[in-house]
Amino acid sequence: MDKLMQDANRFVSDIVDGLVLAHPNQYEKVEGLNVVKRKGGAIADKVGLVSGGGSGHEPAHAGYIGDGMLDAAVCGEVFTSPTPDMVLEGIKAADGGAGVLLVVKNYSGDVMNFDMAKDLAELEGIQVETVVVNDDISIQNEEDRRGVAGTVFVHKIAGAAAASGKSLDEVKQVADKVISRVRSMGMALSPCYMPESGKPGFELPDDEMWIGIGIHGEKGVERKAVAPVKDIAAQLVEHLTAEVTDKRIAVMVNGMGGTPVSELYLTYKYVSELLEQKGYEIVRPYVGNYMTALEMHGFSITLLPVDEELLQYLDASSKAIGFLV
Amino acid sequence: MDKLMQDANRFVSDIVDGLVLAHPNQYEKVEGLNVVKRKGGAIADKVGLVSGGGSGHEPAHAGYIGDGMLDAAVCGEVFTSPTPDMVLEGIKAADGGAGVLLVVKNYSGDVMNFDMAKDLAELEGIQVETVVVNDDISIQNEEDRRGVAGTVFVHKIAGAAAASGKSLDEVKQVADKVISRVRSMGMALSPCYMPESGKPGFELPDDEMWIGIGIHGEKGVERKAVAPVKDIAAQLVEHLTAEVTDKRIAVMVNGMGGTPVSELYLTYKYVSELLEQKGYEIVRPYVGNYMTALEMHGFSITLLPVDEELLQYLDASSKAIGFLV
Amino acid sequence: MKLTVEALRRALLATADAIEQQKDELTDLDREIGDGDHGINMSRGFQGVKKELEAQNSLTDLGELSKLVGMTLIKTVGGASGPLYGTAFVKFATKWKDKQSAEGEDLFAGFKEATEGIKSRGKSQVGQKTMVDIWEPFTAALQTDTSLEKVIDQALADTKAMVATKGRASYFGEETKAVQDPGALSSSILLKNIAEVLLHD
Amino acid sequence: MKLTVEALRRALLATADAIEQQKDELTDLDREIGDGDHGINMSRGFQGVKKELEAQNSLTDLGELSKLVGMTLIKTVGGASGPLYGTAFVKFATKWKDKQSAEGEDLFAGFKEATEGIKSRGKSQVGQKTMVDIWEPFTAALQTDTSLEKVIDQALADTKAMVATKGRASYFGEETKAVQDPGALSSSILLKNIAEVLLHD
Ligand SMILES: Nc1ncnc2c1ncn2[C@@H]1O[C@H](COP(=O)(O)OP(=O)(O)O)[C@@H](O)[C@H]1O
Ligand SMILES: Nc1ncnc2c1ncn2[C@@H]1O[C@H](COP(=O)(O)OP(=O)(O)O)[C@@H](O)[C@H]1O
Ligand SMILES: [Mg+2]
Ligand SMILES: [Mg+2]
Ligand SMILES: [Mg+2]
Ligand SMILES: [Mg+2]
Repeated sequence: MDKLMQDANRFVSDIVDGLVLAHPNQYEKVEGLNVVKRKGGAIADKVGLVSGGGSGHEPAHAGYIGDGMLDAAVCGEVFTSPTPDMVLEGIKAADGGAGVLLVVKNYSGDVMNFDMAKDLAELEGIQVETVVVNDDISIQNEEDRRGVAGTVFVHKIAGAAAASGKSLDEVKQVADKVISRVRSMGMALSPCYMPESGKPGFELPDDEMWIGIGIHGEKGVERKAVAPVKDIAAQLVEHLTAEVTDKRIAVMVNGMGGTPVSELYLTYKYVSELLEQKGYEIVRPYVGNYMTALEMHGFSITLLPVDEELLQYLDASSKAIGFLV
Repeated sequence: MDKLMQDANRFVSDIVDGLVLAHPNQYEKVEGLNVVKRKGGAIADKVGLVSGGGSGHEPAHAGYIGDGMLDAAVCGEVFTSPTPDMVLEGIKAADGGAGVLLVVKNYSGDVMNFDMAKDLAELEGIQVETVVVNDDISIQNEEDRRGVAGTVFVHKIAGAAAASGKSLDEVKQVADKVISRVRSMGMALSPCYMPESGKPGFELPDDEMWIGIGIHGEKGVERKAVAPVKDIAAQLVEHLTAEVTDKRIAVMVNGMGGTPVSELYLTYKYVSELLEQKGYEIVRPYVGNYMTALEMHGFSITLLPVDEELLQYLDASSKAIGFLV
Repeated sequence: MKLTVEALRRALLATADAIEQQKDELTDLDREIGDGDHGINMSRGFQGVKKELEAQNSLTDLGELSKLVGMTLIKTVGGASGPLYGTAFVKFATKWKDKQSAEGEDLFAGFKEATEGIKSRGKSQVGQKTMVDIWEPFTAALQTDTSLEKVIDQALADTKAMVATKGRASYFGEETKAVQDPGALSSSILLKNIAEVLLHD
Repeated sequence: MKLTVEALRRALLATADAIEQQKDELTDLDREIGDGDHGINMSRGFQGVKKELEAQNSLTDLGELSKLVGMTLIKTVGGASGPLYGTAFVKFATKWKDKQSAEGEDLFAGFKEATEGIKSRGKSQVGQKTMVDIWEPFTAALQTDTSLEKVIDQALADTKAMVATKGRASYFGEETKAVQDPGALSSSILLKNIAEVLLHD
């Protein structure tokens, strides 16, 4: 395992501390917890936006805090949903009186812990709504579909809607609109290693890859020989375009954490070619490491059909360090 | 070798194409060459800023093109200085009539090719000045010191000076001021692989690391057992603070390409602690993959003592995708 | 069969030690059909429980003890298993409130409530290859004469052969047939330790 | 010893093939004490030269031929070796302008100018473990009776034993003693092929 770290038991808090130290004017930690909030706290009368989940997805989720995106992020242990008491602190930090929207990815653990936190917050008189992102089409059964990189679009768009003064219902509505449209699929050339056990999520010979991975280091749904990137992209694009039929789209080519941006741009070249050949019009391309799985080497493609409303929110200013606009 | 690529012979042009396709409003390619320029070309009466060198350092150098930073970037083959004819095209693309500053890193190849291009450009009546960055203190002999991540600060500050209307001489002067102050040192946990040969720059057991690496996949100056990141950082900081004695500094913790930002933030925590213990005041922290060596896993630390002039230029607006301010 | 405060405490401490011993095994199973953290999560949780039990050794109420354990698990484990185990113990607490010990119908009612709590929290049912497939037969066996240990072993074997349709393991479909569910294994550890004190005290 | 246009062309084509054959060796040496691209760079350059030579086979002037080769190398190789080899050939061209062939003092003058060109372009001198350590003794030997091939072999051996103080290899200090300089090896390939046509025509 090649990892820059100090102590596996402090892995997550060290990351959170470093992030806050590196952006002292933007981020603040909730005392004693791996919960990050915007410096200065909630904005009065703005709908608060809280996301979170297990750690290891950096810059998600704390890196999406900032004017125009999230208000707080709750950082669980690596690939482990945070506990309800932590989520509750995130909700409190984000609440400016207009209610709080929780952006949850569709994992049993996240759904349960955020639900329990919602109950606790409501006991304290905070209005809370939840949306559950499930953009990963590698899973056949829709109910089991994981939330992956598409979550970043939900953050951005719901964040912009909240910043523009929309009500909790309206923000939830536009988040759900994104969720209903956005689809992703990913692949990995190499695994990531859990900091505590030092073990890889899977063993994979150098000349093989996994198609249909999630963001928790788990293996994918199809293992095959490594191929030129255009062939890989074509397979993912084939699956994605079977579900996304609207032709005017935003595209994200997302790195899994250990993928250099050079390879992501190279990959984007072929992804965009393939999509354009199929008649898609890419109106907003995004290339970078947005929703990662520790140091995993690989990428995912996310397609989001857009209309004027979504475009306007995508283009709205954002000061989040992971998604500066 | 785990690499997302299509064809080793087109590796660089595929990256450049992808970058331009992903930022169509910002970048343009010089027809037929791996030379990138700002969309719409040079800005009249502004000093043009050109950087470049071998590829494999993404987002350097093309990712630093944009209002407030570079005007053109010349992308050689992987770790191979571009040829003079290419550099000449970069100079032409950047020249708005106020002359062009070349930001060159101190490698025999870069220095020679950029020099030859300067001669060619002067034949065409373009005023050209050159600065040579040599911030890597792992090399004892000052004359041989490599240009590494400190180059990004040169781009940013000279770019802001040029954008503010300074003359070629003035821009060169502030670039030289940065060069005289900035110092860097790096380390690697794992090598990078040349796309064509498929071979790593060095072999390194999982439990060892190289201290004092450059940005071309070459081994460092000291090989030792992997240690907790604080110990590694302490060694680099020790060397750096021996040379940088001014206490008010900008700090960059730079990833080598395959380092996830999680580990970079974690590293920054210890770097900043160590520096503060030594009485340094970090007034501007930068954490990210700025000057990379393909998919190498590791990091470098750069220290830049700042004054009001440099701070003002660091904080000036930049639209470059690799350094948005 | 009678569960006293002291016996439950002893079973929990034994579970904490057993989890430490089988931590890697739990994690490795989760690497196969999950995300490789179950041993780490359970260890964090039960070490937390152990610490709480050692700090508060004057509890005499089965309800208070269960609530303390439940809240500790909810606050330390995270993931899917945290809310599930946490809910189970909170449900014990609702049934065993103000009781020094539980036996017969009381004992059964606690486990029934816990198992239902897990199912409703996880929106899951028997046959999906989860911890439910251990809790449900164990609870049923409390009302029969069967050996609790045998029931757990049989349930574990049955669970292993299932195809996962709930939680992260469901992503791997048919492949999961060859691998034990980590949450089933950790549940068997806990329930065997409880069975031990029920049977041998 | 006389260098004709046809002979130089033949030597260059032979060099292009030899570089292909030793490409990996050149790259591997550069991995040891450089950045692992010298074989790749030289291959790109000499394949470019080959293509140009095949496209323009009516050149009858040694100066024109040298200039074409020099410009091709400058435009295709990049790195440190591109400007250095390119400069060498451009310098040949200045001395062999309008000549169909070169021998004696003319031949020597061309190599002298090329070697000086490399040194001044690279701000380097003999003893720094670079290609200069092949070019310089080779050029000197043109004025003596020594076997050119032996001189090259000896120069290669001498170069290997040096500590690098110029170019990327200089980063590795003492360690470079054990490894041949890649640019010295590629220079020996080129100059041996030129020696071959000088000696055996
Ligand atoms: N919805 C559910 N209902 C019942 N049990 C579940 C459910 N989801 C997960 N589990 C159990 O939790 C275990 C995984 O726990 P753990 O690895 O700690 O959490 P996570 O899956 O979030 O990483 C599984 O082996 C399974 O037994
Ligand atoms: N300043 C210099 N003077 C003379 N020769 C040099 C100089 N710098 C490098 N070389 C030669 O160039 C070779 C390296 O070429 P190459 O690997 O193609 O370029 P780069 O070093 O830019 O990667 C070295 O082995 C050495 O012989
Ligand atoms: Mg987990
Ligand atoms: Mg090179
Ligand atoms: Mg798990
Ligand atoms: Mg080289």
